[in-house]
Amino acid sequence: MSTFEPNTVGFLCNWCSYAGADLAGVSRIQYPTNMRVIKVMCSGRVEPGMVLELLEAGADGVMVTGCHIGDCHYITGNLHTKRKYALLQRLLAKTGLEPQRIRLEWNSAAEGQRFANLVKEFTEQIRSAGPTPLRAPTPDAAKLLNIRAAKAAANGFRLRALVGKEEKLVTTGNVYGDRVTQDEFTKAMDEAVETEFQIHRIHIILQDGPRSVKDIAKQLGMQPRTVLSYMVALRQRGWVDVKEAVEGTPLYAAQ
Amino acid sequence: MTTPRIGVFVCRCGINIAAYVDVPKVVEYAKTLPGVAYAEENMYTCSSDGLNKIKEAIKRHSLERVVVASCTPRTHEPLFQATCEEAGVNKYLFEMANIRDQCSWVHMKEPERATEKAEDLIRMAVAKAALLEPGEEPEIDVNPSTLVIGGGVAGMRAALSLANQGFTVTIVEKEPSLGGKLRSFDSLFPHKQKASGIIEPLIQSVTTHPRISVFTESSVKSVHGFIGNFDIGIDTKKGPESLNVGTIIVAVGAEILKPKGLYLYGEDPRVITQSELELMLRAGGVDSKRIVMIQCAGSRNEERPYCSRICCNEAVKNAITLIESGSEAYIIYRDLQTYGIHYSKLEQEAKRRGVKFLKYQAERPPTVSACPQSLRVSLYSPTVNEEIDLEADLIVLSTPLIPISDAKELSQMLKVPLESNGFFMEAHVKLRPIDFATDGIFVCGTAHSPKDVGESIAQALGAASRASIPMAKRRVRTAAITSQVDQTKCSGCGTCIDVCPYNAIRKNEKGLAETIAAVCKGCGVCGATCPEKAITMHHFTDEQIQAQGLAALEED
Amino acid sequence: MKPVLVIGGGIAGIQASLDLADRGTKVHLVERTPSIGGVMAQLDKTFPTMDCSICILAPKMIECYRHPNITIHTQSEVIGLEGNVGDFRIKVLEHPRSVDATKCTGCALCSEKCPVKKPSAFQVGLGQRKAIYLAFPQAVPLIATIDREACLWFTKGVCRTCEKVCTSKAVDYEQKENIVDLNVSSVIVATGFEQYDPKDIGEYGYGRYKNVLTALEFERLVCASGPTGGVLNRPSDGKVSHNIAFIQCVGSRTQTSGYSYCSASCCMYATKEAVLIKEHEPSSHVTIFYMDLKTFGKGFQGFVDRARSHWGVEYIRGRPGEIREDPVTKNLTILYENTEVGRVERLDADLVVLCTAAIPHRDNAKLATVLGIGQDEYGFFANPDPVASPVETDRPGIYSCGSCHGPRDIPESVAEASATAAKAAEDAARAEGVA
Amino acid sequence: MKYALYLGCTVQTEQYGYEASVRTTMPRLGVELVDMTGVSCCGFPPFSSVSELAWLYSSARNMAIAEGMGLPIFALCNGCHLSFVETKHKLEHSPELKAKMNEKLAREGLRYEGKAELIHIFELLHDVVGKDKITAAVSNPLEGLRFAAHPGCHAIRPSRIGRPDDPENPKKLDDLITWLGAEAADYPEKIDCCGSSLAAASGKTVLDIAGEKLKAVKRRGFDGLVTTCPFCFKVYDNKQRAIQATVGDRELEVPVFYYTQLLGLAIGVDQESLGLDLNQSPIDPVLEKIGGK
Repeated sequence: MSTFEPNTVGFLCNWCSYAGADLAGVSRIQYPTNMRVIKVMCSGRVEPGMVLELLEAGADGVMVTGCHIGDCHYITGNLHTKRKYALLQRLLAKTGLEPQRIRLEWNSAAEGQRFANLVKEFTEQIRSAGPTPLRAPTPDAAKLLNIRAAKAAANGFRLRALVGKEEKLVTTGNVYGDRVTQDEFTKAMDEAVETEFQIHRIHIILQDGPRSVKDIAKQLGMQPRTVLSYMVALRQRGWVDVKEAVEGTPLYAAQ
Repeated sequence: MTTPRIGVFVCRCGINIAAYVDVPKVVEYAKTLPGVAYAEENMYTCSSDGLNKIKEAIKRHSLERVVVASCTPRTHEPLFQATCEEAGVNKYLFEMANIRDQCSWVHMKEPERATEKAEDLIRMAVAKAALLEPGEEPEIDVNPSTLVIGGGVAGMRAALSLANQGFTVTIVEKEPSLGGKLRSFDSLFPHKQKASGIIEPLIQSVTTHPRISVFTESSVKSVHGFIGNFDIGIDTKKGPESLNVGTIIVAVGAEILKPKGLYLYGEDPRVITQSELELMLRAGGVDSKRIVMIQCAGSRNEERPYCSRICCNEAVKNAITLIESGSEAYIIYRDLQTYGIHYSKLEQEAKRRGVKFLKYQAERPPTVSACPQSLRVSLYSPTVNEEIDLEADLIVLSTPLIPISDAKELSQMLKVPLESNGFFMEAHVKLRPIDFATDGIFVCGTAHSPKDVGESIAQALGAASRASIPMAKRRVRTAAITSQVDQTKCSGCGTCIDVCPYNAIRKNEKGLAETIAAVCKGCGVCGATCPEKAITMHHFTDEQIQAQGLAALEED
Repeated sequence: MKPVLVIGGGIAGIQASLDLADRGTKVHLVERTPSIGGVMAQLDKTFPTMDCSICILAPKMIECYRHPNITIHTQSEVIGLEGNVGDFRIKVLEHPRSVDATKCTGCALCSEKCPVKKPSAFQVGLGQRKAIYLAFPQAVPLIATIDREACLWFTKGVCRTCEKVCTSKAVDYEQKENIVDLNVSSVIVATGFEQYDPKDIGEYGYGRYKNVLTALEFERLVCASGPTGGVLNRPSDGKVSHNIAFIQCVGSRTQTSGYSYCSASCCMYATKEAVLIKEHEPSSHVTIFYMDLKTFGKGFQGFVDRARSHWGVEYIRGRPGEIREDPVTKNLTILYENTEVGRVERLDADLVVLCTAAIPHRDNAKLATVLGIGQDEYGFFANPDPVASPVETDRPGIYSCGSCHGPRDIPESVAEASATAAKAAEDAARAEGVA
Repeated sequence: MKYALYLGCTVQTEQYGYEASVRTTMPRLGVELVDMTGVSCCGFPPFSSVSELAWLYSSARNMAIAEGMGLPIFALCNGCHLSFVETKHKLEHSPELKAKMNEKLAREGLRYEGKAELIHIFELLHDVVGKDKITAAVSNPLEGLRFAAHPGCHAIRPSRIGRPDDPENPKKLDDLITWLGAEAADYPEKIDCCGSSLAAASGKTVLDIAGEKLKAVKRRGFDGLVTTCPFCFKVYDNKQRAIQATVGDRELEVPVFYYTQLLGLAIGVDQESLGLDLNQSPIDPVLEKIGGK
């Protein structure tokens, strides 16, 4: 275990977190070397898809840090970070990867010690989670499929639109002025995440060649019924279509 | 496309980096990275000698991208960028790897791993550099003229200062005459100057100033555009007018609460507000023997949870005036807001002259009852721990300033926010008290929050200074770190407009989103949010971030 | 167009400089200490938004330093002024840093090796710095300076360690003081305030009792970049304090020892510090003794209401008469009359914080003489007409902003700073002949 | 070192122990005490609420007598000393008042110039006699004993008109105790009032207040309480039984001494001539410890 050195990536916002990391340096506060930092202007720039991408590519863990709520240099940027991170957590939960492989923290420009502690903690957290199952050359196929599906879902229109509209929907309301409660929204979100995740799983599978609903159901451990309903959605989106019919069973393939 | 020629400069920073990171090894490693055409080390890259070496290398090795691995970009990026520009490389083709503050200084005990990390950081920087694009810093012309909404003391003072600085100013005032709330004041605390002594000369110089035009009995009906170039529609008594200005100052002031039903106000003529007392004093005084003033009448409560700042001082000032004219004055208060030097003195003077102060508790406010020949105020005084009854001939309620009735309408027109109490909300409570988050629009006076005349004037002058900045330069220039909407992908859903805190994105005539580059602050939230992924965040593109991340994970 | 002189590198001076520089006016910013930033750089958070102070200030400090139109003179003072508005001739005395600013990289290796320890002014004496030192980690400019009174080389003619360890050869013991002549159109005074020293109020035992601190000392104690890394280790025994009391109006609103005026910001910064304690440790018991709760600023009342209802900060109306220390435990007992119930009570505390008056800076008299401007009865710079001309001194072309002319909070100082910039811009325009 | 000894009423009528110990110890430290003739009550500051003039007159009169003797007044009692200091202060700042006084004094052939120096026992022992003389005189150091110093309010307040010690952090009596070889530790209740000035208003309150202090002194493990004020002594020592009754604690026993009594013991004066048998608090345990040596 101790021989395992986690490869982690940290997204730091320019104004507070990155400055806090610099302060740790100026104050010579020592911390583990495991994290590689990517500077963004605002933590709100970080998309769930970006994080999932890194996990897919074999990162053992990814941390996102921004200004404390209320301190955001861009006034409300980190509020968006929060919402996007919530989606990221939902999707990661679907993939079967350990939830502790990602972490969101706020760190101010005055918190050098705290930043060092965060890196220490996070490194230990990942160390105990163990190496990612997705590391090449022998990644866990099922989990790899899941993380790809999750990434595709995160980058897809539906989930991005939902997260983007969350604030407006639960505060001022939509263009027709009808508001939804946070709970209603959460329900809608859960539902959407599940659908998008499954749809993309199926879509990815079909990209490797035509399959019947039954086969897919077997491979994904789902009810054929459910698969079929997703298939309908996939066809509506024009992502898949019936390739051929073998003994009456239609085989579907990605367009 | 062929990867551009990249130059890498690794700084030893004396021993700050070199003592913990094997710099020569790192340089050798850098040379092996894709696209790196040249790499060298410097003792101090930020020294003039170091900077010259960068410029020479750019020329000698015809470098198209520059990576410096040294300290933090937060302090040194501008210096290196300037150097690149001098050597003909656009500043946005420069990238830094922070191998001191975030590497050598924090891994002093693990030189090998620090060296590895430095190599990784440089690999990441190089990967990003390969994808960097030159940036043109957007500039827009600024019309050197200002619209001041509101012709009270704040608006007039702001207008006058800007006009004196050489800018043209238009004041739009609802009322038939300039002067605002101050018209209804008798004298002003702390020094009891006559209010008229302040406004009349001000009105004089404003109305006679060659660069100021005034529209009274007029109101702003429409606002379009952005900093430097706002199109304004006004309704004047002579019909609609339109003008174009570079900046806008909101100085609409506030209104004074008339507390219907509170302490018999509106039911008994002997219960009046502080501002009504001002009018009486202006008209020559009152003949009541005993006057009782009640503070926080309608403020610091559930409905209006704010302190109106000026009421205590106004009450104390008026109480002194009344005592001078032989009346007896009581002030019933919760917390006396006589802050700072002048108001502390005013409070002491009042106590010396025999104004009587009685504290009451929010939980147990006083009650007022009418008797045929006088009024009775009953209150519980915690100080003496008793119920006290006071006979009064006149009761004066110190009521708060409240937002103007059409604040909401105006805020929507200007696309600037109001805070929970309905006053205009500045960009940052501490460090940007006069700016709105939206460039080119500023606030001053009681439109922002209750404040006294001196404070309003200070803020007005401040607004004049803030507004003068873009106008003095005639143009606004911002970093090229801005977002850009791909018109072919945009579906016009407007999500980006919702999330942008600076109103930097607008819908164009095609109903599609469009970034106003000069107003964009480059946070990238819109890019991260756009459902269609139609927005490119320059200098922090998806591809650049992805490249950095994947480079971080490369095994070597 | 002539430049403008700004005296004082706190938040007010910084804002005035940036406003003018951004509109294209050259600015000379004169600061008496080795770094700009002023008191705000020492604060942990700011009320009522609880913004991290240095987070929002540092970018402005760096912007100032990098701005092509701003020249910063640190460790400097204005020693001469002649002429009139539009044409002031100024003499600025630059004290030697003994470090070559063009060479120093701020790596702080020198102070690491320097053998001499001195109480750090930035940590209000709670922490230490060396004889050669950086004012604080985010100092601007980030250049070391030698305290010649402390340095062994200057006092005893030995050591020179810093010179040996400095790899960029920046140490220069020979550096002389330097006088700069400036010709400016206007002068902006933003020299700030200082804190009343509560030693004179014997009954509170400040200086006698280790666990009685001033609010500024506490600010460092609670700050993540402070001497204890933000942990409330009290001075006497390093124990973490859970029972803390704040006393308002220490040296203010008094007719006896101290100043008679209200310092305007204490009620709020006490509330802020109280909330900080609760954020660190919600189970802590925090009490604020006040006379009148001054909640007159934007968002103040809401902030206090929240401190009370959400954080459970206790407010007691009463001015304590005495603080006592247990000789063994060093715990404190506060004796006071609770004027909300008219009863004499006592309260035990691990730590007591004195919210002291904001008073005129000791150098005001000297500067007033040099600039030929007036002071008020307390020693603040005077504004003859605070209502109509809130930032004008009694000498045309010289303006004052921030807490150098009376107690102010940050937003008021910032607004006034911009106001002085506008006045200076008007002067310049007049000089340019813009009628 | 020659002083006009002003005893005042309380000492002469009931606090003989103080007088005795002063008369026997001072000369051994080279302090010569000359008795005053024709003196009256100091005027007693609270009396000013009845007639300020009468109060000022009594004080001025006594000071005038001392002036006549050409000696500084050494007033044993905190109250008397304060009364003189306050009167002197008032007359200094009001020529009219001074004239009025002299007009009245003239009828007795007296004149008040304001030249009379006033000295408090703290000043005399701590500042004039001083550490060296006292430590040198100590033949029987009071080692192993820990005393709570009680300077008494009037020795330190009102501070603005000049009192012998710091109002918030008085130290002189502590020094004096340590110079005798004993220990004097700081304690929070040190400057608490004995309550005696409330005697007229509410006897019980006096006992409650005094009781709190004695409890603290006992709780903090002192061997006894030391003072130089007859009023304070009267409460803590003479009324100690009453205090026990009021606070309902028969065990509340605290030996109380005049400083000059301890001084005497330390420099080898025999116990009888120090009036120790007049102390009503249980001082024997302490005496045993001392006598032991």
